[in-house]
Amino acid sequence: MKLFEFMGKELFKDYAIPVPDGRVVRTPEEAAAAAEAIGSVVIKSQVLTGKRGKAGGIAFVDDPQSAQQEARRLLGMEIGGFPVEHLLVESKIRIDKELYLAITLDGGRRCPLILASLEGGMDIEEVPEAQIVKYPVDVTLGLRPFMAREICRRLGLTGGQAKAFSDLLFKLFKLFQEMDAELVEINPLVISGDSLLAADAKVTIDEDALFRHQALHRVEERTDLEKKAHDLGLAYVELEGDIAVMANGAGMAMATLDMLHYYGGKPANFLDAGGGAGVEQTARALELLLATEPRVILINIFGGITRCDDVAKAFATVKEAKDLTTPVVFRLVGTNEAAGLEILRGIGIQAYRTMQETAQKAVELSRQSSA
Amino acid sequence: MKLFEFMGKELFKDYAIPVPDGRVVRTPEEAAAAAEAIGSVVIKSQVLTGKRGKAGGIAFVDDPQSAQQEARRLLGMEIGGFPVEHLLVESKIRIDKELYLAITLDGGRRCPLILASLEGGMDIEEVPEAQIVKYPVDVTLGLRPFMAREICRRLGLTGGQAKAFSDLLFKLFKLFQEMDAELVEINPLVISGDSLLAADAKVTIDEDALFRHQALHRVEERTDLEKKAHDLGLAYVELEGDIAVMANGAGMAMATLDMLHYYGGKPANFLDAGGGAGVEQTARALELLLATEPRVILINIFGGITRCDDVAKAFATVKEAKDLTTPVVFRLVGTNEAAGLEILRGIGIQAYRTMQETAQKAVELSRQSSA
Amino acid sequence: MAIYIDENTRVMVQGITGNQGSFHTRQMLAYGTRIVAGVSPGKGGQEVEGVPVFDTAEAAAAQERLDASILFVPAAFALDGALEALNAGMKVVVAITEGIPVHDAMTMITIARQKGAVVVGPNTFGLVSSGKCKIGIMPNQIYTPGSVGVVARSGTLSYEIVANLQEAGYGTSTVVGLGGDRAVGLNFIDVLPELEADPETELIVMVGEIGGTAEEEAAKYIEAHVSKPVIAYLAGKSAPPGKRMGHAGAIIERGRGTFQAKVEALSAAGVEVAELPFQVPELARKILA
Amino acid sequence: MAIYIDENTRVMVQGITGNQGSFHTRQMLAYGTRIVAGVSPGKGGQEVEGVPVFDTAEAAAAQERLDASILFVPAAFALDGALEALNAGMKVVVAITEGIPVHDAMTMITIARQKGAVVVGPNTFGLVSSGKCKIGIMPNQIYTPGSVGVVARSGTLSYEIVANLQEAGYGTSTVVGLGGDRAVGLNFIDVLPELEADPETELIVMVGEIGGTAEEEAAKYIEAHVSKPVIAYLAGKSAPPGKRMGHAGAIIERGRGTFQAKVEALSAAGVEVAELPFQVPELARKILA
Repeated sequence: MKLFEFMGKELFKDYAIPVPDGRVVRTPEEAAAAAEAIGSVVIKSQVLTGKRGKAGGIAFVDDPQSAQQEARRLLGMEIGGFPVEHLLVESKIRIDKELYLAITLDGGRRCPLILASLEGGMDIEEVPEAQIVKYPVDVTLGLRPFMAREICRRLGLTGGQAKAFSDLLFKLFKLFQEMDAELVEINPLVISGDSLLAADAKVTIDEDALFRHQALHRVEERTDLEKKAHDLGLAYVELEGDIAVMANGAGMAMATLDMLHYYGGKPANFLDAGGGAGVEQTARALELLLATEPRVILINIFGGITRCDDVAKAFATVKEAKDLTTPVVFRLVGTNEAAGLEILRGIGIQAYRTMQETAQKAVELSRQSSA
Repeated sequence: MKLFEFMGKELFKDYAIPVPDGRVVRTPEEAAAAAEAIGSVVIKSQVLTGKRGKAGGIAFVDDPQSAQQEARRLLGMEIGGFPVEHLLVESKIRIDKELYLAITLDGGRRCPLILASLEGGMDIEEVPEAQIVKYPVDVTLGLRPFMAREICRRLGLTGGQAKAFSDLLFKLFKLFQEMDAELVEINPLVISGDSLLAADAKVTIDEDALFRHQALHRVEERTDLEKKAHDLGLAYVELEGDIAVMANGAGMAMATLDMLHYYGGKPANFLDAGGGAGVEQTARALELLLATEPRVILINIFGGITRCDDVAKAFATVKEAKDLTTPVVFRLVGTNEAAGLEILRGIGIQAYRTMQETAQKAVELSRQSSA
Repeated sequence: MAIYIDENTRVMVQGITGNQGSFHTRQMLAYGTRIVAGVSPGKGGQEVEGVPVFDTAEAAAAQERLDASILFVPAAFALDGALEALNAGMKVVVAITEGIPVHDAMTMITIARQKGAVVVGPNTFGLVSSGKCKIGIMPNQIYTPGSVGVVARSGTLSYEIVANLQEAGYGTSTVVGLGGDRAVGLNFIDVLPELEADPETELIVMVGEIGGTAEEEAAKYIEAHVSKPVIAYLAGKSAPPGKRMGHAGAIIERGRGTFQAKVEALSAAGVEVAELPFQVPELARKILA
Repeated sequence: MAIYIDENTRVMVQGITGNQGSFHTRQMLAYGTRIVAGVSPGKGGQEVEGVPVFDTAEAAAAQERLDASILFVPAAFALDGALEALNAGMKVVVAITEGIPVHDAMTMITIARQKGAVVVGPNTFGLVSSGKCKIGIMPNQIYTPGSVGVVARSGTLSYEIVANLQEAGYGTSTVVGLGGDRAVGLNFIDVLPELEADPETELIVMVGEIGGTAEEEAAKYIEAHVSKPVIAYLAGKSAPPGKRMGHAGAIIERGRGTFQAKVEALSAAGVEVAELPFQVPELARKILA
């Protein structure tokens, strides 16, 4: 779960990581009041995407009137598909140098990875590898002073700056671990003399660990439909095509989409009904798909733990209840296959045996109905 | 550093470990006031030694007047050589069962060791081994829920009691680690229904870690002389004999005492002047010894890192400054031995080469001067 | 000879009294797995499918020699369960549980490594030494002994491929499910050396997907160290960036983890990359012919 | 052949620019120890006795192959220093520092074990492979090669005994200082198997003292596994209970760690216990004659 910059900075404050003086506002009038109180400010659109600077989502102003004006402009914007609903009005800070500091997860090493560079302020992807210090931290050791010394040495930081940097690094690492973060990123981390200031804050929290962080405000990145699916315990991603897809297993669902693409079709969604879904869950998944009003529905079930008869039963129920007219292409193999096929035949559906036949048929039908 | 029971219980409260309602008092009047406020109470002498119950250091009273009377009696006692200066006046509690719980250090395994038994209330040394659960905890794992479950299983605790016990165990382990404890012991740990109460508290903090616990009140177990030595960075233990001993190295000092005993002598102290003591430190150590007015002084130096000439020089200086008349038996071998012996000869002292000659001579002299 | 587990592996089931636990205990027993103990706190003394249940793993280990454990415990308690198994001496811990916090996963994996043990998963279907021992939740009927070693990030997709292979007449030596999470105990590069060294394996099939760099690392490893033929199928070619495709690990982020990068790396390492799942047996036929 | 260290051991000194660090670097170099790097934060680029100084152990390890480290850092920073050395790949870490919090000692020892390394000490004089390599603070002149392996809890007392042996014509193979603290990386039972297996060692001398149960455990081990003759001297026969005799570990508490218990256990295991230090060479003469 990505946090807005202002939420990340609230967390930073909890961990005594210095951030510029600032306020979150939702209206031009509040922006003016904030500028009145703070003085020269920078107004930053709060969106869950990068590159807002390049998109014109940041404004520097010196008086409340300009603040109001710019805030109005920003609140009317959409950046990377996200409407701007909050602004962070912050004190302008003196910038001697911009560093980069992040902690992320290293799936290969299965441990937190500290990324630091003296070249901050730009996208880290644009910084040459040689300028980036990468330091993995063994989770059973945690961050230790000797590690901070080594990172400072590699960066070339000494004296007061090294001390301030290490101090901040320890706080950030603590936040990373205690808050179950997947990513904490400060870019730029601003040097003002010997002191450091987090000018930006990107924080992503592990959704699977949210149960440990009840106090944390929930940020919703999902579309309404995706949220509904999530609440049902289903993995669902909205796409832009016309063939609704349901498969059991994430890899199977991805492979089904790939095959539709391969044959020239356009899937409307990714939906993993789960490796061992029963009647109830399958029915819910189907209802969800119908709500998107697709041209064709493709159901691809390899029954392992999932029982084919359960899926067929669920489908039959939903079909009847919803008086389904959308064409459905079914593939049903594996555990209790015969019983499942029998049920489908009973409602007039002839299932396929292979993924490729299924996909080809779905693409064909989607073309017919769009013609 | 051993803590008084009332200090241990203050720590317990910091860690939300339940203790009986109570107050520390220093006068019979305060004891009466405490009893007035609390009701039926137990008054416990606060001394840094066990077995105070058997020594009559605990009283149960039901009214303020008896509290005052008993407090007066207790405050006049000495238990195991310790005068009673504080009393803990605590609410009497209902006791369904007395358990034992401690966490100590296992030097063999180099890890904390949890000791628990359903047989509490008596000295743990008196409980049969089979009745004691011993559970070592890997320091890099820390205490984990599965460990608490296993301990409860071995104890035979279930349901609400297991839950309460585990909960308390986690708090106690946290205290043990965070406070750098060498020992935390609750005996008895009282079961009152499904809730648990620490009726006693024995806590020993690692002296070497006190720098991390500035807020902790210092308890002084040392004699004045031992304290003075400690402040000088010397390991010193007061003994009851008449031969003052200085040696370099703890093992060497112990061996010297042993040898004096072997030849029938009585050492006045243990003093480790350090493995690499210089002129200054050696002089301080000598001055300390003189303050005890021994009959004989034995100095046993095996110069490794310690330089014999440094020791001789220090001795000569102190001898002159203090106009030393006490007989001194010197053994000086090792690094810069010749120069050291030369200095000693200059002040009329003939040093020995072996420990045994030195010890025998010191014993002989101690007999002469006591005759 | 087999890798990780074999017919002598003695297995403990954690969470054996739950729905999933008892169902899969029955399935695994039916496959021939030697399940000798179950753990379920507070249920010690019971039996599930004839398997004795203990309150703790230590209690179980005191009664039975145990080599491996399979975890069916809720995500919030999975770290504790895995550590319990490791602490009781288990050398293979299969974490079926989905939705384990990634910090917990990193901790269990790191501690396992320190103890010379492996965690399989989390969010894995398990692993099977065909005809000998299945520790997982996959359908029994598709794993017949053969010479193809399979290592996969996803469950049903690998079942599909294994079933296709079976239909084409190719059995499997060992099939390992890596798990769909961001940090898993075994990556491709951990399993590849085992399959390379395994005399029962003649051909290696990798089932990968978008997200992370496990396939790219595998490609480097294969180029340098693997002499056996390798076929790969990768899912997610058509997935949009920035979206998790079911698995926590299946996401293209900041330009990393793309389908193209993985295919290029694997192809450069001499791996045959199948475009569609059903092509895997066709490629196998060409190679093994 | 030698145990733990030998003439090829490449040593790093942590805290090399301090008084103790530079003094003992000189002494160790004089003994012939291959000191190839020093660490002292902020002093990188300097030299001490010709040894290059680095800011961090990782920086040193990037320049030099390193096998062992000796720590002269203040007690409050010793854990960090030990972990730094272990993390940089050192397999032997000698912690000279006195007064290290015991929880820190347990942590460094546990982590060392997980990494297949050993901590010697804390509060040790170090260890020496006579004539080959000395990593410690003991006087150079008393360690001449020979066939007596010595393992000791205390420093100067072991110097006394080693010097007595030397005077009597017996050199030493390896001398290991366990350290005087409550929790140390090596106990008698860790070193005894090494000395038993070491072809250079014919006779083992243990220098023990009151406190703890290391000698009792050693006795059990010797009875079961040590075929070489063992002589022991134990200090503290006359020490009163409840008082720490200089070493944090030298204390009789709750009836544990008494002189009598140790002597009885060792005698029962066939160990010759000397009553006074100078008897050790006499016993050695009898045994080796």
